[in-house]
Amino acid sequence: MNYNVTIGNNQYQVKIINNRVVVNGVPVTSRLIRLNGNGLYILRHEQRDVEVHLQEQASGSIEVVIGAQRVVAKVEAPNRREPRRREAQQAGTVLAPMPGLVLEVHVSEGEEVQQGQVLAVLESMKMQMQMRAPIAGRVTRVAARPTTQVDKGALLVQID
Amino acid sequence: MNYNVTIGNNQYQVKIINNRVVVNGVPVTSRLIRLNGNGLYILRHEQRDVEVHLQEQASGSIEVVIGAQRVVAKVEAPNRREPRRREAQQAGTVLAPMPGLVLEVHVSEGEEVQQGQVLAVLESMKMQMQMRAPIAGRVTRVAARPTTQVDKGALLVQID
Amino acid sequence: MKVLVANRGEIAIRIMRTCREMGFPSVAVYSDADRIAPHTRSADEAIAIGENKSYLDAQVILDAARRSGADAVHPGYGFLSENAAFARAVEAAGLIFIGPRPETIEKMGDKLESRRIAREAGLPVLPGSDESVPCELPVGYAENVQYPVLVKAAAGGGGRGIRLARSPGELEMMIAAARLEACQAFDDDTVYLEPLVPEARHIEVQILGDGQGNVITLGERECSIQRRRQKLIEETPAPGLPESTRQELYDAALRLGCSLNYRSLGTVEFLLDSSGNIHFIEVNPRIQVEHPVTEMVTGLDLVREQLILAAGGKLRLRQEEITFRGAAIEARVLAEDAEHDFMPASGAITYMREPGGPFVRVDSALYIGMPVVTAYDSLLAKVIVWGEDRDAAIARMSRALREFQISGVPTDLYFLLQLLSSPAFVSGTFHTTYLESFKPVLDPGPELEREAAVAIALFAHQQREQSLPHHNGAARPWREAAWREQMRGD
Amino acid sequence: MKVLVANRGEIAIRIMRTCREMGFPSVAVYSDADRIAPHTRSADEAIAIGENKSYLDAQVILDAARRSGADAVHPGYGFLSENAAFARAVEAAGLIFIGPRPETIEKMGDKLESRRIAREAGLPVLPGSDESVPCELPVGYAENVQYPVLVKAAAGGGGRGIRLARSPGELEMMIAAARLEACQAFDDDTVYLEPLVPEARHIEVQILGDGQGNVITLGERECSIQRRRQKLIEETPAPGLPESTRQELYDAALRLGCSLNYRSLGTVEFLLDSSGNIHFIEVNPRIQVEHPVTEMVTGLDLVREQLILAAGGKLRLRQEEITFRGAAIEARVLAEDAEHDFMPASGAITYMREPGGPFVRVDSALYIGMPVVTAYDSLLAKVIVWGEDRDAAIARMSRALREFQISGVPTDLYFLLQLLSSPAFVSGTFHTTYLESFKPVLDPGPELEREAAVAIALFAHQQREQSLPHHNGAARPWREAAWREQMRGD
Repeated sequence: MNYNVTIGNNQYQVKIINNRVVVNGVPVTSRLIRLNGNGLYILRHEQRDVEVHLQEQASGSIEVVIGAQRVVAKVEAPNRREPRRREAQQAGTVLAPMPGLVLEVHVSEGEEVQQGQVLAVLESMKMQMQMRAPIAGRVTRVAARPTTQVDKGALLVQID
Repeated sequence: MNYNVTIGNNQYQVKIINNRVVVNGVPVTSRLIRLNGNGLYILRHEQRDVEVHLQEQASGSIEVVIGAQRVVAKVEAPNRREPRRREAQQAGTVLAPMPGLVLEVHVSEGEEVQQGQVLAVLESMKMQMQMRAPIAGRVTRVAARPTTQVDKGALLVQID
Repeated sequence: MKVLVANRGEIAIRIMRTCREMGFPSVAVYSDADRIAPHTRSADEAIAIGENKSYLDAQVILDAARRSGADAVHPGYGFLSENAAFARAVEAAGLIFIGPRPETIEKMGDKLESRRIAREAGLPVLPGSDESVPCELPVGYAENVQYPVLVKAAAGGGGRGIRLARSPGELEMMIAAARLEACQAFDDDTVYLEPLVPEARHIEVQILGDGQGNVITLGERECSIQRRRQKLIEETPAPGLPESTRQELYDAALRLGCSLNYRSLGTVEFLLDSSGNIHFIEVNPRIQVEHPVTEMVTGLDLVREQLILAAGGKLRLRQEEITFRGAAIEARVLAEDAEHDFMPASGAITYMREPGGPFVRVDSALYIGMPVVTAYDSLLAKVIVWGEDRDAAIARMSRALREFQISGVPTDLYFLLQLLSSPAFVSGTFHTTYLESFKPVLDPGPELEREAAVAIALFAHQQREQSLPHHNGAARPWREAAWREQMRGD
Repeated sequence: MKVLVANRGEIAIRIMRTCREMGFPSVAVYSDADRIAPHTRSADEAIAIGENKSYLDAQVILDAARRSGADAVHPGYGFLSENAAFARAVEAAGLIFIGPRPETIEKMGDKLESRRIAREAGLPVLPGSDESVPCELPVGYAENVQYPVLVKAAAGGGGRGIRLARSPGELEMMIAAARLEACQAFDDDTVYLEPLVPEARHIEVQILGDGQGNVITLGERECSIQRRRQKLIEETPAPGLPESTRQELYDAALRLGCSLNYRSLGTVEFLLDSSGNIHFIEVNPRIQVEHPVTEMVTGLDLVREQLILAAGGKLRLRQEEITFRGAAIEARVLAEDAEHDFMPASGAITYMREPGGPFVRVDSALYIGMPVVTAYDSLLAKVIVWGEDRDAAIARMSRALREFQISGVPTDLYFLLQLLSSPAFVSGTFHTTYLESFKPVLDPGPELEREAAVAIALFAHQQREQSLPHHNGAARPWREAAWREQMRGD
């Protein structure tokens, strides 16, 4: 069985047949032992045990935590359901970079904006953040409303 | 809905209709809020929150841990599958009081034993324990074999 | 003495722990967002207070105190802790406010007033920083200022409402921006100018007083490791601090504490410039996030001292009884996304296990399954370690952070580990701007990536094998396997 | 220096933590029963050693050391830690044995020999306790013994192979029983008699030496709270100990340590009788379970001191540099069933959360899902607390134990809490027999029972509601609800 794992810009081809594991053509002796129902596992190598936490996310990506490090990766495999793909973010799309409260909205639909112009102010925890226009253009949509809560990745303003 | 909860020698009749809870005829304002998939809950009273851990055991009993205290209870309710009942332990039945290793067996089937006579020696962790005859009588069965591991509650010797 | 803790998160639990040890019943309050927050179960009572900003609502908190029959209110840090009107209302209601006298809070809350008092007490104050900026800038005003300069809110605190102006041309804009933020945050747009001290260190002194003329210091804390003016790592003693400067700091803090006839815990903040001169900045009239490092080296439970004083006691410790042993460091574990400019992150804790072992302390408010919300701050846990010297403490902190398991939300653990091993941190030669130039590695590195790839592939493989219909003769998606079966191991 | 830790459980993790802090790579070994035990992941390498008794197999451990390229072996406590032949084999293989010299272990392992050495060094030894019992008892032997008397295995330790004879008539039988157990456990049936000291306290002194003539003491530990001769609660300083007796204990321990030219950590055990006289009992030539209480008051990491010495260092501390601050207590959290005579219990940890906050330390080897096996001992965790005095430490321990959440297996937590609040414990006036008479309440009490009943009924009700086919339009047993749905709260 072949698994394509994508971590950041890197691709790993992992072939698993019975207990044999081959990574990018190099055989490794690794087993994955489940410890509990919370996603805790041992990754057992020849003479080394590593504790890993594995969790499938809503997007279909898999979160791996090894010690203080955390990786979110995609895996493709035969018969595996494809994760829902998020539409490619376009140049003029301004999304909330964090969940938080919309404090101010400075533009209206149809308005022309300059690159770098402040479109809205978002507050999360103790921080305020000015959302600036990534490109010059015309505002085609203002989804943000002052004093409303937004999720991370929520559309705030669209510039075309 | 009526629930009969048995804790030790005590019985509690708990009636639950919608959000109303009545215990032995006394109404209480308590809600149970699930915190995670590990059995952790808040028992929320009018003005007090208690963290409880609830887990159904293989026997059908329910383990409740509240702070440093642990209770294993039985609950009967309409439509609830009945827990498998363990046969009542008889006077001459000697069961392993703990999981461990059978070190020695001092009796054979058919032998007459006195009350208090050592039947077998069990070892668990750093402790050795002499299993003595609870009654005088004839050994009808010796299930324990030296150097074998036994579970808690396993039959060791039967005296009739 | 029944104590209502008007706070949430780790500090609420921290205070309730000491209440429990002293036999004082405690009362928690919780907002809608906190209805399953862990601090509700650390108290003997818990009272719902409704909407998320209720922790800031004096009336709501007083009602809860009344309802629970509390005798005293501990405000923790943040929220109402520096609100003089609240402290006054608590006392007017016949309850004990566990903190300084309301007038002290009021004076220290006005950063201009606090500087005037400090100057009168003989403390060194940065020139010009005790005057407010006029509403209309007179002609030539901007030109007479020494740059770079910070524009700060007089009612500010916690790093909010601060702007940097590098030249006369920027000043007016930055004053306007600071006024706007100050007005929104504190309902007071008074601002003042403070000359930027280059290569400064932020060092603060812990004081404790009984309001009856007795004030002592409990040592200093080095808090220069800050990002966006939020502290990330704090320690005591301050590394490389000359003994004469330390004594100067203690003397200054004590002078101010005595001039205020200070009651309860307080922190006097200073800047230490590159010439070794100290400058008074402000007083935090409350318990600090970083108080545990002081506890580790002095062996004192600072909340216990607060409660003893609140219950009517005098200061039971003389200055000469305070001894310092070894070094302590605190690291703040935050829910934040290093790959996205360290933005606060939200999610749910899917697994966690805190570090343990010798000389490691964790103050947190976490449990498996807990939602991480953005309604409040992003602090997940404080890891505090002690070592016989600073090097031992750093090594221990690295070990402890490596042990800390948190899944479900990105954290700053990897960032903290890199910071701890960076040359400037190890040598103790850093300033408040250190994190502006410190660039952590975000890439997990080839070894870890390969390991993660293997784990993921094996995980997907197990998932697939177990979901195949012919496996065990029945469809059984791995996610729904019963607990007991999941615990078998391999 | 690469360190193989020839142990398991909490002590293995404890040692590996210090290795990591000092930058020494560590190697774990694990038996079949321990293939998913947590200590395997605390080391940099992990080697499977097969059957469960392999921790006792010198050859298997040496093979693992060779295979991993380890430079040193730390034996922990129990298993091979007091096996002189093993220590010798380690050194013969060119590796460092982290512990006393093999000849010291050998001498101290023979309890008769150790008493002879102690007597020669001028330590007080109980009369008759340095002679073995002859194979055939001479006529009149039993009548000449002072009763009650303990029959002890010369090769014994850890409370094994001990029998009490109350009269001449019982002596022969008890000697036989002790011989049998000693023979099984230690392959040596030599036994000796030790007069039972009534109302005795068990007090031990920690020593540290470099094998180059330098020995220091690190204070005493009170360990009289024992059940079936296993310690349950330990503390330092020993409550109510007159300063002159403390000095007598330290002097005696130092004299013995110097006469042995002691290397590494060791514990000299004494009985303190009701007249205030001390009696040497034995030496434990290894790290003790209860070493953390000493660490808490001295601020030393004892494993670190061992590793520094093992790596070739001399003793870096002079006696006058050792200072003691406050009081520390350790409580052992065991998997045991209070309702069944405190028998060891087995099961699986279905949930757990360790206590935290100020001055609380947990040394454990636990995780959610971990099987609790009976192949080894029943220790789940050690909770160690520090307080500025004993009362503060007791209050803190009660708070910490109340916070400790463990489900899936019965524990002694409730027992420990009752013990901590019992008058004799609080006043510090207890003896080694205290637990024979201490009767804990097993009944949960009406309030808790009612609360449990409500929780169970609501639990069963939720279970039922969610399993009804018409709920949400589909059959969905609650146990199989997906994670995210389980995390919604209410």
